[in-house]
Amino acid sequence: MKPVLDIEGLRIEIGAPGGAVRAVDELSYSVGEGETLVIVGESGSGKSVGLLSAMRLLSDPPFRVTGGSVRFNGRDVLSMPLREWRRLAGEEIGMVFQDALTSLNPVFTVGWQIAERLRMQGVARGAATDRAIKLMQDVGIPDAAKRYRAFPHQFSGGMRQRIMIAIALASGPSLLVCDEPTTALDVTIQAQILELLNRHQRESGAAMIMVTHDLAVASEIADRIAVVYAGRVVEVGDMEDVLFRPLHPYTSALLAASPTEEEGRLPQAIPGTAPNLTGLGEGCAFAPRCSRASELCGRVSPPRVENGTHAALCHHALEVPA
Amino acid sequence: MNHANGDGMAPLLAARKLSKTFRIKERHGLKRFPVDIRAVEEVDLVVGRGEVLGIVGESGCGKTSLARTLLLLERASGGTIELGGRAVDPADRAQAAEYRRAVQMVFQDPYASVNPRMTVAEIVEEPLLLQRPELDRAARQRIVRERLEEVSLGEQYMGRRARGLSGGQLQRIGIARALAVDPSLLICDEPVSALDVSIQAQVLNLLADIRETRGLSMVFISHDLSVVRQVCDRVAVMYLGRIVETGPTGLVLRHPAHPYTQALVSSEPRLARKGAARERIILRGDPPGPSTKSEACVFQKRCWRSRQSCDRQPALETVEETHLAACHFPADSGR
Amino acid sequence: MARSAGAAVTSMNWLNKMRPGAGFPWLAFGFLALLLICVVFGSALAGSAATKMNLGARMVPPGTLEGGFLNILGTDSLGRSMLARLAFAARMTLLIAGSAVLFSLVVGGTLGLISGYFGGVVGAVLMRIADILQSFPAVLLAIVVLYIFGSGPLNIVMVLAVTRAPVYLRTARALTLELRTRLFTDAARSFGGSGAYILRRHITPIVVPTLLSIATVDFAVVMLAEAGLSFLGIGIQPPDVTWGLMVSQGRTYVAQAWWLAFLPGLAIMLTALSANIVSNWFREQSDGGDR
Amino acid sequence: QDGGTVTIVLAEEPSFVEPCEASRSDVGKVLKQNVVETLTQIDPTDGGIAPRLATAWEQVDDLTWRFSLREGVTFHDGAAFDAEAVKHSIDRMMDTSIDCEIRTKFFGGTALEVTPVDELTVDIKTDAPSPILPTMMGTVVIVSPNTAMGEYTRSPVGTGPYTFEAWDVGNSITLSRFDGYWGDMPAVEGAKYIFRSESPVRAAMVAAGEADIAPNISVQDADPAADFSYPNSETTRLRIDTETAPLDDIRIREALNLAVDRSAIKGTILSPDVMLATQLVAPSINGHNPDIVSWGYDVEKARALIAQAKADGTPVDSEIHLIGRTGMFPNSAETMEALQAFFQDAGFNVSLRMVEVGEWLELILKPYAEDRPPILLIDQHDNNNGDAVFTVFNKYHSEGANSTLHDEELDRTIRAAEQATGDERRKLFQKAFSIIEERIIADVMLFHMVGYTRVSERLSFTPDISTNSELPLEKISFK
Amino acid sequence: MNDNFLIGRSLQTLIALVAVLLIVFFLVRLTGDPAALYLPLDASLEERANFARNHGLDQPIIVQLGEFLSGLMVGDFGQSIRQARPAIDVVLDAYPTTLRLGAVTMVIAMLVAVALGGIAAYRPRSLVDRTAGVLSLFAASVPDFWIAISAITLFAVTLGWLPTSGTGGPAYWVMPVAVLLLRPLGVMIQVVRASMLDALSSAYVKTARAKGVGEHRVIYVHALRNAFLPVLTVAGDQAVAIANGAVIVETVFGWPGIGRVMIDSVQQRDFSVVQAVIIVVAITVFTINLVIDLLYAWLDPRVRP
Ligand SMILES: Nc1ncnc2c1ncn2[C@@H]1O[C@H](COP(=O)(O)OP(=O)(O)OP(=O)(O)O)[C@@H](O)[C@H]1O
Ligand SMILES: Nc1ncnc2c1ncn2[C@@H]1O[C@H](COP(=O)(O)OP(=O)(O)OP(=O)(O)O)[C@@H](O)[C@H]1O
Ligand SMILES: [Mg+2]
Ligand SMILES: [Mg+2]
Repeated sequence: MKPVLDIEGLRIEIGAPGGAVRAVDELSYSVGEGETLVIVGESGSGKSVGLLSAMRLLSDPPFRVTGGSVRFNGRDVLSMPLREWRRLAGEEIGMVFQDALTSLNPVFTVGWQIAERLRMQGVARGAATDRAIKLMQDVGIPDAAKRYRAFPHQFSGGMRQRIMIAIALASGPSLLVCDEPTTALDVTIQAQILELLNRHQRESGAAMIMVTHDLAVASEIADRIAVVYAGRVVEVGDMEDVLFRPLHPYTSALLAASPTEEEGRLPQAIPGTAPNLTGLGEGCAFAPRCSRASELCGRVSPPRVENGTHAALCHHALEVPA
Repeated sequence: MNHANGDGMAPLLAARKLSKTFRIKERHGLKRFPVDIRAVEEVDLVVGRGEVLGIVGESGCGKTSLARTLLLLERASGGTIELGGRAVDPADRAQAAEYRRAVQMVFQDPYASVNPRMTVAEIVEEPLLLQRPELDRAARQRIVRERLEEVSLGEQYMGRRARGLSGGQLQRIGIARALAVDPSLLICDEPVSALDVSIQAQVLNLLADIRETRGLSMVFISHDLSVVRQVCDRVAVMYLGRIVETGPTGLVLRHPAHPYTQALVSSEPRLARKGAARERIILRGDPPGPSTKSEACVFQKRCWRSRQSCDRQPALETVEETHLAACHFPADSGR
Repeated sequence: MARSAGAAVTSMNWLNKMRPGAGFPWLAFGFLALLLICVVFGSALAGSAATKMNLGARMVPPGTLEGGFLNILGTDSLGRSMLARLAFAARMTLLIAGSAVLFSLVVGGTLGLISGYFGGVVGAVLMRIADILQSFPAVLLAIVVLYIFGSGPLNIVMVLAVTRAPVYLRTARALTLELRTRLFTDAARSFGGSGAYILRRHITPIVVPTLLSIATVDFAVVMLAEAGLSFLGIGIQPPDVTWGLMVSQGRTYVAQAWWLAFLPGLAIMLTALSANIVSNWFREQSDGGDR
Repeated sequence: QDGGTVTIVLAEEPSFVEPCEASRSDVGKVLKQNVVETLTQIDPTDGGIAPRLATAWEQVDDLTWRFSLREGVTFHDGAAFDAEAVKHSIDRMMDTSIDCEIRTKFFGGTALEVTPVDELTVDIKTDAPSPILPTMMGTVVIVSPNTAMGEYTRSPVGTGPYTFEAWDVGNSITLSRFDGYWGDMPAVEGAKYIFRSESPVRAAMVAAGEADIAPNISVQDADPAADFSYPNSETTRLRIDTETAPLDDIRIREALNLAVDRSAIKGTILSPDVMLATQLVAPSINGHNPDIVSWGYDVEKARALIAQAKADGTPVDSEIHLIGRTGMFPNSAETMEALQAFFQDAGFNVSLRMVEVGEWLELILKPYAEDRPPILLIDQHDNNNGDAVFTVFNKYHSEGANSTLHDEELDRTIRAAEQATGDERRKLFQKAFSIIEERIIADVMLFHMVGYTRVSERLSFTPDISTNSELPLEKISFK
Repeated sequence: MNDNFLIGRSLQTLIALVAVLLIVFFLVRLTGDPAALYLPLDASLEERANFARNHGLDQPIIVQLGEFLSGLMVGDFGQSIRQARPAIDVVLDAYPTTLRLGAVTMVIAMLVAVALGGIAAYRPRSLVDRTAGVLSLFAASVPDFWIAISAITLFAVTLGWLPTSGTGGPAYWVMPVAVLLLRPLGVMIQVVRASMLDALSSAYVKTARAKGVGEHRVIYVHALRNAFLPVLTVAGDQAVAIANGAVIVETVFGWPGIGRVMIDSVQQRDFSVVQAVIIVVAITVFTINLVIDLLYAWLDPRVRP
């Protein structure tokens, strides 16, 4: 399968030169056409920073890409002039962010904000308006023509996220990037939004990358999953492989910590706390919290163990591949 | 594990027709209108000794308002609260003080619920200072040390300030504080929703331990069904300020009778293999604003079963034994 | 009034972000320390030199050492040492600004805390008064009051304090309103903590540092305002002396003896600059503390 | 600047341009003898009077004076100048429904009855004998009969060589030459008055060519070589409150006078051209006593006097309040500070307070507070009307509004002088000044002040003592 | 029940105005007899009584208050004693000067602040940013009258480039506006910078960039429109600051504005004028704040109907 987006060894530092810390280290993942890649990991693990840097949406300073490559449909993203990349991304990539209220500009009407994307691609004003209304209908906003002139604050959280999705879909993108699109929403609304995204992806065949920290959500929509810990992808593979036959002890601990359907069965905590970014050194970042860790883990960076399309970075992987 | 009314004793805590209405002013351009937000509407609930009652519902349905009203942080607009069978008059200082010693709260946001300028010891000491004035400093320090121990924070934390601590640690401090005066009931308002899964598990385990060792009753508020499923004996489902369904956790979540509960349960994401297809009820639209006042069933607008008679708000009625639902057309119970 | 409440918060936000000069606060601290010495020992060190008239050595330009090092900054129209007078005037200048700031901080802060926490009619009335005071040009009020009650130091302090108090009132109120909704105050209330207890134990310790950082900026503002009043002739009157008055008196000599107005003006500016720099530094330090 | 007009920069803008306020220096500088004229004209240098709109005058009886009016004079609005016009002007001025300063200052308590005898002759009758009525008439301005009674005008119409053109409030007043003027045609075609309160600015404006004449610039802005200094008719003193201890002890009053080194102030804080004053009127004023000698500077003697007084039980250590007035004259604050230093040097316990005019007025004007502290109050008095009568009663008589004295002999002398004429009058006033300054020592007399006027090089104009109260454009010519 | 914002605001202002007026009414009458100020020192007692009668000052103070208030009802602010004409004329003569001076200053302050603050925010730590920082620090620290005097000495007296003072053509405006500009400009640059920084780091700017919107459009359409709101909220305070500064600037530069009228009229105990000034200033401030509020509502849909 041809990768739509391919991130390879991305390295990002945060902070003023001199006092910078590494937030993301050797981040790699890719997503192919029609595929949904879900990135999971604890808060602060670098899921958002990695993805948004790849999209060149974070400003320098404080964020700086210090290594690695990002390829979109085969073109090198990071070396492209910013203007050109923005234009390309504007046409080819749709993005949905976590907090729809702040992601929409409070002083412009939602319709205008949807239409603006089309206008950026040279669609005439009238046509853009019509398309925007159509898009609003598509994402399930009742009374779209009337609500075109409404402002973001006049919508509920779920509706705002639909508007964001309408903006993302406006250009008929080949890649959809969603950073925790449902975290701020209620389960019933979350179900609506996930359903909407799923339907769109099925229909358009676009690739999708979604960031979430909810393994259950991941299991519902992912084709493949990448698990991020301390700025690295520690495990990646097909959804079922990763969630039901994890290689990495971290993945397995995460699964054990997640509540299950069984009544009265308490989740198991992962000991310790997530690593401090400034303290990252050699060796496996998860070692201090890992039940399988050996002396080796603290010293040597873990090797990549693979089982077909399923891979992990670990000295003591759970199921050693045949 | 159901201790409710088991031995004929009065329940630990009961609320009867508890309501809380906020009056706010909405500005529309140059004009402002007073609007009534009916956050809690005629809620009846009972917590038995040693029992954990879960309250679930969507954001804004009134869970926190209910908790705050139960904690006397808000003055109820209607209804009564009973502790051990005796109605509590919040205006009576002595009664309120006694009630407050018995009922303590663990808050949702661990970062906001402790004063960033205070040391851990000061934070945990505060309820003692206010509620047990008879204790001297040494006695208080001893209790503080014990409680911190109980939430597995060592002595070395006592002098630290909140700003350097992680969310999980802070939430444990919040729990230690709530336990300081040996309450008989703990109200936990989404105690884990701000935490990462791994930390979430720590805190849930801690709460379970405490319940075990102390025989504590709890009101456990959450929007996360999977958490409720693991922690609670009974559950009450809230929608727009009302309890629409209540009963033993297993029963309610496995065989929901109210259409809203059904939708809620079916919307819950589950860790499942590909193709483990499940039937899913996707609700239309959003909940209406809490200020709308109407005679009709609160769920009518989003309900796929709604009919003529739904123009009236149904009362909570028995579906089966202790399983109640407020619906004109409840689904059959599982049994 | 949503906007005004918002404005108070907004202005705090930008205050928090405005920190040019934060890089080199030590110079500023040093200068302020020097001034403090002037305030404490000013009249002992320079008192007699500052009032010693010598009509034979009027308006000696700065930079000459004849007449001793006291005349290094020149002499004024009565032949008094400028250096001594500057040091001497520092006392009154800083005392007036300091007391006005202190007074407005204490009164405004207290009222703000109370009206923020207990609200009600009194709170609303206080806010209206603050609104009026803030939306009315302070100089006009000062003119009316000082002409009528005379321009003694105490009256000047009062006028300045009253016109500045709304700043503290609003900030303290806005912060209190916000802190009141924080969960830790709820927690304290749920343990039966009284309003007074919560104000004292939880809110004041958080509000005060912010008020102090405003106070350092305000110190500059108030000092400039006092100087302006003295300049207009309704501030401090001789034989009392402040830098503002020195500029005011010196201005009639600009053509012959520029230093008479220039030096005290420079002193005002350097002090205000130092206060601003220190305030920026202060904010930088406490930044990220509570948030 | 166009050739024929001049720009005059004044220190303050007049509040009004009402002719009957022309005794105020700000109004007078613009209007007096430019727009409106008087019947007689006082020569400020010797107090003598000259004809202006009246050509001659004589006393008809004790109470009545008869004035013959100039022929062929017309007002700017075309009205004829005649006896009726004089009557109208005086009646209008005496009408108590407006606050004309000329009335309140010079005719308070007197009634004037004006009777036209014929077109160009008019009788003016007073209710009490008024030997100096022709001098007094030098203060009264004549306005057109079309000027309304009972209200202030904002467009004064007179007979003067200039018509009142426009008043752009806050900016300028303009006058232009009146072609129908009865006298010689002046050289200046028009004048524009502008206003700047800062003395250095006024001086700079003339230097920069923005203005032609800047009166009242302060000594430090003046260039002694180029700018004109002239006695500005103001005299400064400290009024000693003789009623309060320790000031009620004459030795203390003497010591105060001896303690001040007046010559050290002259030429430093104040202009080198100020004159040491011995009494409240200038030498040119009728009644000035040339025999009074000025105080020397003798601290030692002052200290001795204080010691003496102290030995006799005078509370010499009680705090004496030296009170100055902000902005009374250029460098007044410095002057007061210097005075305080001199007094302290002699051993007095003197505190200085600078007050604003409102508070100063409460101190200078009766009634005085019963429990007042000992006060030395700055006072500045201007008498450019030629006769001591305008000074002595008010400042020193028991009933004078500004007086703290109660001296029977003095009161009698003053009353007698007021009624006397000629030599006798002068002698009586001189006697009064002798009593005040030599026997009582009621003041710490300071200086007859000077003003500086900067005049553009293209003009020839010599300011004199009257420049403080009037600025006749007709005396200006171009070089 | 609903309360109208406009009516509420006006009512509040009215109450405030009446309160201020009453205070001022009694304050100015507390000390200082106008007769002493207006009449010559040697005026007789009859003349003093006559003066009091002419100006209604012989009436009991309550009667004076009644007359003043009933006069206000019909738009009569009383007579100026000092200028012997209606007090309101005195004020309105001076009003346009101050208004023009203030308006020009405000407009320049806003334009420069938006330009400079915007660039400073877009390129933090750049030369422009540092310059703007230093500029606003100095603007907050310099005594305005001192700068004014120094400027006159330098530019008018020594160099002769600008007129010393007074009103007239554009050259006359340079120094007064520059001096008056200092404080508001210093504050506004910082406000623009801070709010622009906020806006530029906001999620909606990220959204705009993700949509492919060009950088210019991001800054000038998406960010600026939001960043302008905080600027508006401080504009009211700055208007007051300008009014304060105008008193000094008018004094130093000899501008016949309302600040000068105020000083003179208090000094002269010209009661009616003091009162008229206060009313006019209060109405102006009210109007400015109202306009800002309406502008705010217009720019920010969140508070729009
Ligand atoms: N603006 C910033 N300045 C400094 N550090 C930042 C900034 N934004 C993020 N970080 C740091 O970068 C790291 C990665 O953050 P990121 O937002 O990518 O995490 P995440 O996995 O998306 O977490 P979440 O689930 O909370 O969204 C974190 O440690 C965070 O503290
Ligand atoms: N102090 C208050 N004033 C006005 N309205 C309030 C107040 N507190 C809560 N509300 C409103 O009451 C309703 C119920 O709020 P509440 O916080 O109890 O909901 P919740 O179920 O706890 O929601 P969440 O899951 O988001 O915490 C909401 O619409 C809220 O806006
Ligand atoms: Mg994230
Ligand atoms: Mg809640």
